[in-house]
Amino acid sequence: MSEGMTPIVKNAARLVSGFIAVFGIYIALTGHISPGGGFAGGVILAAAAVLIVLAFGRAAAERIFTPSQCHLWDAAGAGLFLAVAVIGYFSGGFFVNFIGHISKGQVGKLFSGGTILVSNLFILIKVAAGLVGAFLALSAFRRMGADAAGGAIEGGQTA
Amino acid sequence: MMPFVPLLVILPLGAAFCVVAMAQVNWMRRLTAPLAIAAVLANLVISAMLLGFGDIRFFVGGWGPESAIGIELVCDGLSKLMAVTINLVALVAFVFAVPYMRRFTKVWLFDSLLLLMIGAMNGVVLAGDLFNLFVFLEIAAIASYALVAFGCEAEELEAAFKYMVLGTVGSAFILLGVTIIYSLTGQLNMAMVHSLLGKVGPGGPAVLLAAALLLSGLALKAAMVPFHAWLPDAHPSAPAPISAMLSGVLIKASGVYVMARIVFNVLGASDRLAVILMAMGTLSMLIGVLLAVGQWDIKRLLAYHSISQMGYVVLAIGAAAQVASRPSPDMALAGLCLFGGLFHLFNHAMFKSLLFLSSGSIEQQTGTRELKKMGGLARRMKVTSFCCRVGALSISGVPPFNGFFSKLIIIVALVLAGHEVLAALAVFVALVTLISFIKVQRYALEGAAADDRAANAVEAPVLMQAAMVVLAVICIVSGLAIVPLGEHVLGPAADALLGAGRLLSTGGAP
Amino acid sequence: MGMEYLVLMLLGVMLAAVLIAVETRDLLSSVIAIGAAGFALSVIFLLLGAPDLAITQVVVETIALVLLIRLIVTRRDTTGETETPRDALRTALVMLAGGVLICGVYFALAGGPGKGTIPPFGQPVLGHKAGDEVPPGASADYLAKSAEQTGAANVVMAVMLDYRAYDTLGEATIIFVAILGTYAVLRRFGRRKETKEPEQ
Amino acid sequence: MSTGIYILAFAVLLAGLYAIVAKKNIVKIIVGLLAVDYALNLMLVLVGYRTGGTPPILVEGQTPAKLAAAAVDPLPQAMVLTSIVIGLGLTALMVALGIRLYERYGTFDTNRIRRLRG
Repeated sequence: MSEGMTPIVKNAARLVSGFIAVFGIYIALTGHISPGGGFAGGVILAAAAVLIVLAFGRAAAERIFTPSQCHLWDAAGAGLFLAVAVIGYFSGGFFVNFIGHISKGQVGKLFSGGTILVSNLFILIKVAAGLVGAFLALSAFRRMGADAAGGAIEGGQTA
Repeated sequence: MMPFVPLLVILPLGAAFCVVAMAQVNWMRRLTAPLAIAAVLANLVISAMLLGFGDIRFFVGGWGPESAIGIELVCDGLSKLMAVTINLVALVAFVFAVPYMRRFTKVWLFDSLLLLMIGAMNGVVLAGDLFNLFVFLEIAAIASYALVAFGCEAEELEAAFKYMVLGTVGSAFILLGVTIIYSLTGQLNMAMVHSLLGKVGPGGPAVLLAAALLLSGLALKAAMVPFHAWLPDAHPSAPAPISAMLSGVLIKASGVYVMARIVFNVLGASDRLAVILMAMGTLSMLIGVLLAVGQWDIKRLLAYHSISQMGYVVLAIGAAAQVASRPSPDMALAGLCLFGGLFHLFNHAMFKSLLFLSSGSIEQQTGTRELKKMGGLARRMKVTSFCCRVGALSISGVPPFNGFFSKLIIIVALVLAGHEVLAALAVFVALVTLISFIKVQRYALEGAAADDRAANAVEAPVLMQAAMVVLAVICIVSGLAIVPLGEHVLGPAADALLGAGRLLSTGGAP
Repeated sequence: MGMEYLVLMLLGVMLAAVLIAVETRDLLSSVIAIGAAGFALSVIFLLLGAPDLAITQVVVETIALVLLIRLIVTRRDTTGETETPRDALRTALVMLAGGVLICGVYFALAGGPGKGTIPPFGQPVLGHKAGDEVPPGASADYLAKSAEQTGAANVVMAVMLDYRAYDTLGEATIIFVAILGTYAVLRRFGRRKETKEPEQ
Repeated sequence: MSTGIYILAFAVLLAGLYAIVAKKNIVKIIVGLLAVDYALNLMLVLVGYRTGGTPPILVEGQTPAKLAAAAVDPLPQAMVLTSIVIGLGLTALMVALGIRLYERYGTFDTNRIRRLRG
């Protein structure tokens, strides 16, 4: 099986995935003033990466993001979010909005809501990296699981 | 002391994130297990220190206490008892796992998942908010599904799938129950919900539906008898330290503990709920032990005994609820029932973890879980056999081990509460348990070795021995130290449920 | 009022899609049908004033569909469904339990006001006055004070990441746990080779 | 009318439960769990809805007091966001288990994947 799909799909994916990724980041960063949030943004960002995995194949995609990097960013995002909670101790208690205590910003503008913006950013990193890593792991197992069926698959029927 | 309460959750979670990050760097991969053990040790120290303080309410994010708009953490007597139990067993299991898990691949995944499970269970016992409780229940549950499948063999995957399906259904029922309670009260804080439910009609159909959903969901998590199908598959399939964690603390922290909290502190003890609890407890006690007697797989046998022993605890809690909901309640008697139940809960955590760890040690050295293929291990694995015997004597309720005292208190309390038949059944179950464990001794430890593998078995590594010895010592000591233990740990725990602590039942009322 | 009928209709579509997903023999159709139900759900969220949920539901549904199609696309299940008498008994028991549940739900809904029933659709506790028996609860505070207290215009995010940020820590941990679990389950070998088959 | 909406949501829940217990195919069981998840999320949003409610987002020129009088309940929405995430995590883990089980047994049929006796 050659890696990935046809050139048309590859080109389209190359074009579209960038826009999808930017949209995901936008959704996460404006979570506190409009619908969306870090989680939805992270899933969208992961969807852009999943598109690349599907179109170019796993080996090509792993040249851009390896599973190990995904683990690292996954853990880093979660750890940073926890760090935001712990830093709150210095401002009065666990999970206190320590930025909001200094300046809340103007309601409805990007720089408002204190730690909410920061937390959304970290959740974006965490969710996107985690899902991409999980998808890479699932992709790696695809052929092997199918082989056990003993020829139950038709060649070229893979997506 | 107050700011330390959330550390019980933060430390394991933070350590779990660090473990994953460290494992991506070659030279740091070796440090994951020490980091994990250090985090759990710190947790144990903090939870032991908390025992010396009074009840604590902690408001996350500083939203409180005048209004209930934030999440509240509650650290009362029962939470402290559970936290100490969880962290103690977790520490021992982690130390045991260091040599035991060497034959598995990617142990850092195991370390991280187990840390997350421990952190989540601490979160469950500290939660003072229904939805927060649910979230932490889910973390603990998902971590345990993955850990059951950790060996990646066919049977383990299958058991994990079955466990996962039933566990998810249980969680769905719990969430639905929480939804209905929220629709009635507009609150999630347990203390507020308790006081508001009194106003909307505690006997109304909506509250009953919510109670039924919550209790059946929690019974699924605690593997009470009509809902027990997953436990005898899931618990034996996991690696031994995880079996010890699942049987030793997870079914308690996410099943029985939450059940007691919901019945006493959220819904309020009533006769109907008490009868349901007592029926479930009695059935589990009887059917669990009867199914256990016929087993020849040592871990499966232990798993069935977990169902049976948790039956004792739920029966005692149900009896306490029944006594407390009488027109003129005898609070001292209800307290005695709870005392026995909670003491048995603590003891079961100790001896069942001990038994699972020693079965894991036997399995690793002989390569089998079949009782008939063992034999004569008492001579070749002296420490393991000694620990296994201590555990067996404790679970069978032989004096002076801890299991004897807790069963005795439960039986006495049942007689005093007027349930002579149930007390007789409890005695009968204790006898059958003893018979079942005599079988284990006879086939595994005594007699001649069944095959070469058993004949050539050698003692387990030192760390595994140390872990088992610690639990064995606790089994002996806690039986003898029942008076100080009752005064400082179990008494406050029972008070927390019966409202003498007055933290969850009225403390947060508007 | 018109919107309620729209919600009812979409719910009907959702139920039909779920039933098709459950009953169809072809696994790919089943997965696509459940995807349709998920997208119908996200439209319902939008109609019920929950745009955050609508966005999240759409993107999660997409990823979940990709995962599910990954699961079935190279794996043919050539076996038909095998039914045993024990299964039929289980099915009957579930139907019975479902009937009991539906009865319970009906009584929980339709007992009339002031009888401890679930409040009717469209009249949540949030709408109560401060002096009512059950006060409006925490949500009224969130709506009135979130701009002043947290500075966020989106109250759902203010609840998620400020008032109840601890839950969100749990949520982030859940996705972390699930993904770690996926890695753990997908390891080629769980145990090392040399001790797997000892002395043989 | 209003009861009808709740009853339909419960019907979705029951259809999912039926699939979980009665169906013998791993994919069908996962589909059933997804359906249960949908029904639960929907229930939560339903109990927080008020007739004619607006999204709980402050738009320009609106005072918080006005929002408090008009918006739907934000708390169940925050809960549902968490619940959706839980659903995604469970789906990912289930798919991984399904892949491994298929690799071991070559089938999705749980009657053939039954070595253990409960």
